[in-house]
Amino acid sequence: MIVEVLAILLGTAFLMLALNKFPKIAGTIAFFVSLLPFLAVLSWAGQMGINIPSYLNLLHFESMATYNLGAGSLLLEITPLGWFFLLLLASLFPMVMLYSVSFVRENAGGFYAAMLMTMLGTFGIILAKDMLTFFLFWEIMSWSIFALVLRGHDRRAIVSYLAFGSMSAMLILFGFMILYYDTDTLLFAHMHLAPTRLNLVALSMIVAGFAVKGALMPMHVWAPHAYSKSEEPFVAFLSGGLSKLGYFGMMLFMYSVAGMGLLASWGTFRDVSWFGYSLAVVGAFTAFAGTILAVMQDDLRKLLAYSSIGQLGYIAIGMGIGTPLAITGALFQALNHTFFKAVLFLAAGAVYYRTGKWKISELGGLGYRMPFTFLASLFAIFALAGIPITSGFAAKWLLYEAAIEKKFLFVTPIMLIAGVGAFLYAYKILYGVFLGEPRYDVKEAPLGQLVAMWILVLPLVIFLVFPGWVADMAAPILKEYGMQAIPHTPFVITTSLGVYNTLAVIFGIIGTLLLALVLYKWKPQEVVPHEDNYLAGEPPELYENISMHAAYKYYEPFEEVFLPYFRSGAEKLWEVVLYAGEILGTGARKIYTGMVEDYTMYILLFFIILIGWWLLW
Amino acid sequence: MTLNHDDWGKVARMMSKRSLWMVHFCTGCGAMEMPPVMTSRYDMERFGMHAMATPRQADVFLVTGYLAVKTLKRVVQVYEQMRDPKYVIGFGSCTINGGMYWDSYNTIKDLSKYIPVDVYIAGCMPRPEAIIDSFLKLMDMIDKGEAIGWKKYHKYYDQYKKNQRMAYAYRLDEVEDIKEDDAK
Amino acid sequence: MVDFFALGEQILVMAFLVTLGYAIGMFFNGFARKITARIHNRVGPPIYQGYIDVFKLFGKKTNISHGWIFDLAALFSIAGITLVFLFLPVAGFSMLSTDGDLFLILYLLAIPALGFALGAGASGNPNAAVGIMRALMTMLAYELPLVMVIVAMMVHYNTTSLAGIVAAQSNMHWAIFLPVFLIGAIVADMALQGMLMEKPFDIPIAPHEIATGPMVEFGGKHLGALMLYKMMGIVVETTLFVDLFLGGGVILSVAQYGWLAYVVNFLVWFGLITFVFFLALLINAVFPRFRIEQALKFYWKYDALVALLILIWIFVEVST
Amino acid sequence: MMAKELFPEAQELRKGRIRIETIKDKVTEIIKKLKENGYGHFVMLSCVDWIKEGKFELVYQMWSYEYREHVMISIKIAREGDSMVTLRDLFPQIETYEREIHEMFGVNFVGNPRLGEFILEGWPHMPPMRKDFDTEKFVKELYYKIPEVKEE
Repeated sequence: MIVEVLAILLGTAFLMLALNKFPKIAGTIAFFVSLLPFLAVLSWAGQMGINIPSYLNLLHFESMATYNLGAGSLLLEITPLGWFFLLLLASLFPMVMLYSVSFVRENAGGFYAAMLMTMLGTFGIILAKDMLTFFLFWEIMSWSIFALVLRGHDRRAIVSYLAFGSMSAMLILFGFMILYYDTDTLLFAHMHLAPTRLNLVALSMIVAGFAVKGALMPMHVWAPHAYSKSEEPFVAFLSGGLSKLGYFGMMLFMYSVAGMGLLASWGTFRDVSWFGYSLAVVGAFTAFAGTILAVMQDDLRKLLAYSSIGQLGYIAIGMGIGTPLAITGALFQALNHTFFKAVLFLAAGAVYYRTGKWKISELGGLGYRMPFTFLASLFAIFALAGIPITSGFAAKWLLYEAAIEKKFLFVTPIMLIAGVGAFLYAYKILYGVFLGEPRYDVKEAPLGQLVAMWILVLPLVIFLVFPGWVADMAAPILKEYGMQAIPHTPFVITTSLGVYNTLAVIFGIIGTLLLALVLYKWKPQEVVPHEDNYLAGEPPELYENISMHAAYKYYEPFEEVFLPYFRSGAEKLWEVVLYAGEILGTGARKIYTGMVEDYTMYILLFFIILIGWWLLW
Repeated sequence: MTLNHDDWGKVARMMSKRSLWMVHFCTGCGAMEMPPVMTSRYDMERFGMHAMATPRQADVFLVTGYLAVKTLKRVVQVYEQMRDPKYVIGFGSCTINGGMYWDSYNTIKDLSKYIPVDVYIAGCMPRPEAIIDSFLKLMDMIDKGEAIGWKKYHKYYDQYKKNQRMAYAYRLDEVEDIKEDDAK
Repeated sequence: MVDFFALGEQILVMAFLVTLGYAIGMFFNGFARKITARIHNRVGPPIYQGYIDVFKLFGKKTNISHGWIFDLAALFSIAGITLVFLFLPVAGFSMLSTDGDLFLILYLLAIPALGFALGAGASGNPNAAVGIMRALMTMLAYELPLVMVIVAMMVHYNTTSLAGIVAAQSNMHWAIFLPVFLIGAIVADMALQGMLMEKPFDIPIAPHEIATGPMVEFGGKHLGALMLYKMMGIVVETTLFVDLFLGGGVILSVAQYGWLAYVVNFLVWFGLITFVFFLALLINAVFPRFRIEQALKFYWKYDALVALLILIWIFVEVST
Repeated sequence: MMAKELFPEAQELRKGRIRIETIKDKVTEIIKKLKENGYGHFVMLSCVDWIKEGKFELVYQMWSYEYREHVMISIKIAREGDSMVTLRDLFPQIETYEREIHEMFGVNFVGNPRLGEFILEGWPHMPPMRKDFDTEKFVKELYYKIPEVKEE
């Protein structure tokens, strides 16, 4: 069935192009086709030790497939790691398509075709058994994303995506070539990498290449542009889903392919390889800087983009530390981020769909107009900030525990303060968009968009109640790496340092909320309009043109303090790289003089050196 | 007098009287007399009184001095934003009969025509002792259930509103467009 | 099979302790005003003023709301702060959970704060929005040194559980007796000053600038709920400090002395939190207010620098 | 150059206090000249109602930090049917004074776009600072006639 799914995705993508004139029909078909990968996930759940009712296993997927092309063959197989990431992407994808049906209007066929192609690429990447298949599907995915970024008509986004995407592909390809040179095999399973310096360089290049997709600093430059200038359903999938593929790749090569032997060849620090430690430090820096930058944004999409970069940094921390606890935490964070960031981008899209505004300072008061969108984003924001009313806390807790367990004294405070910083921009979204003065008299978002958002909120609640399920899903992955799963029951996760009991939290919250409700409902109240406001006795209606919404430059003192340190950002760094490249390139161009005699001289020189070398040998 | 005061329980009255939070509307010169009342010389916090920043939080409304018609609009706004039970103290002669502004074309002369006043303090200026005395008087009235200005405001709302509109319009016959405005 | 009798007993104990917590919080309100008044050479209100104020606010005849989001403020702030109190080890006695994880407590503290912010924002008053901005920035400011000290303590005691930290300090091995955590206690006390929103860090509620900031639109029962939240917040935050540095006030072991130990420990705990709060009041009474960026610079430059020394100290201790 | 040298017709009331009586067409020119010659501070514009003459007197007051000298430029315009040109192009703060005088005396300043409701809100009567406006009568007919709230 695997190859059939790939074929159906490809076929539907072409069909979409034909249905360009009928966006609704195209969207509906695309939605139903997009459910296929999710059926595959359900079908494979049994093999991963997850028991699901048999009626959910609609299509029986085989666990591996080989598809012979003329020159070679595609080798596909599902692994526990792949299954986990496919679960995230395949459950996000149908919801994004459902949302798109009411959102995408212009040239919809192209949109759906490209989206289906990204899913095709994703499906292949996750199932790939060898490097060639992996790279083939990686490129399919990358170029489909490029097609979707092109639809934003923003030069900066397109150019930066193209540059960084190519760089990423080059780095990955060079890494693959070095690995192939060393091991003489393309199959991941047959590669037993010796702890040599060359292999470590190759691994670094591959990880750097994946870091581009995972938007780790300083490889993140493309992300804020691409995230903020494309259509929302796609951005939700890009930020929530596709960015995880970078971390999937990192995890695959760092732990499945390379293993601790190679990682530790550079040395270890408290049983954590320096390689992993550096990744954790980069991750912590990304988490911190992304958060600070997010606080300063006024464009809703840019804010979410930087927040996404910051939250993805946590995954890198977990992968860098590499203990069972940390890997579970990283996977949990990946899961949470997939859903809450998708919900936030979709909610932002719904707000745009109704108001046509992106700037936070121009929005406001939509909480009463779009209550369901507001509540969905409220849940997502709770998850983002790590408030223990959603699953967001458990992931952060696991990562903090992992860091403290390894006695990381300097990384942990940075992680924690980035977590606090998240409250700042979370409130900026809440206040700027949903609270305060109502400025637009709009309707609630269309039903399709609401359903998509609310289904994506569900996992955040489910994994609040059952954080142990993520540990269950992580167990086969850890087993593959020769690690013990962390001790857990569905409700309680135990580490060497502490215990997280979700039942105590849930019952505590329910109990105290009931208590507060009793206290609160005791006295009657009347509801007054928003205009009935204390402004030193001044009735606001006298000033019709003055907005009482204080969201413009909301964190101005914050910006005053931090902006000097963040002004010369990553783009400056890349400008330096560009400048160096230009100098080198100009130097190299001098060789190409365009004169035939010069070229003859070069050839002659080449042969003289060759002969000289042969003689000296 | 048909207003009964039994629904406002005795315990609640005791609490209410010992915790009077005050918002002061200081347009006039009377504001100058407040610092000694608050600080260590007279220390009104002895009685649980506290100056509050917004009318939503306050129980007592202290109007210090003259009110122009323009400020009367704000005073009414503030008074209506306060939550029941609420009390008003008229401070100084200006709130009683206009004081030295008795013939000014733009200041209202008698505050109690526009909002119900529970306690007046006469004088120009009243000394801090007089202010403290008025607070004690108000507490006594609350205890006995006599400070019922807020109930009067609810009961005779039409009359108060009519008077306010007359002042806003600077004429006794109410202007049509204000009526329409009110209907909205 | 659930033991309903034990469960009922536990709920009764929790209800009693929560009531006690609120009672102490209300007492602290009057206590604070009395102490401040005495420093100002005033008589001050009676020491039970806090109770009167809260009862009066809940006794208001009419209450206004700006809609259901506004109402969330009162609900979340009361529920959240009670929850934090239930998770804290009080005098070495954990109510809801014996684990009392410190990260959990730090994040649970955000529930009432965010709920409060939600309500304040929903009121639509610009002063409230500015106040919340200041509150969040103060939080960002004081969290850095606090978190650095807490991480140092977690690594030192090799546990992330607050109950574990309290247990490690039993038999009078209080953290404050170690030189490194004496410095840590001073750093954390500065952070506590911001946490309690006392001067010089009462930037969020600056009544003379932004009309009590977030609370500007709250009156009647809503304000009563917020006052309860603030009062319980004082108890929670000082207890957190006492748990971290002063062994949670545990001086007698329960295993040895039984009921007597509970009584004595609770009295000692009460004495210690009163003392910690008293210190904060002394600073509060004589200082003016910082501007927000001054507060940020104070915490991130000076307080965090000292906290960094503590981290380095612990790093050396762990590495050797 | 000091005001006395610029305008010989000016009379010196006492040291540092100069009064220039002129006609309304010359005011712009005089103030412009004074501004160029060190009288950089426009203090205020005031109005006096000379009801028996049937004239409004407008007094423009200027101050020089250089010479420490106060110059008053006084003009008279008819109470009814006359107007004055605005000087807001020379000193922007004049606009506010003109608005006030327009509201309180009803003097029309040609060219000032913001003449309208300023301090009084919804004032329906004759401008209240005019001398023919009987304040006492007005107060007695309005404020003292607003009825007390009758309690049943």
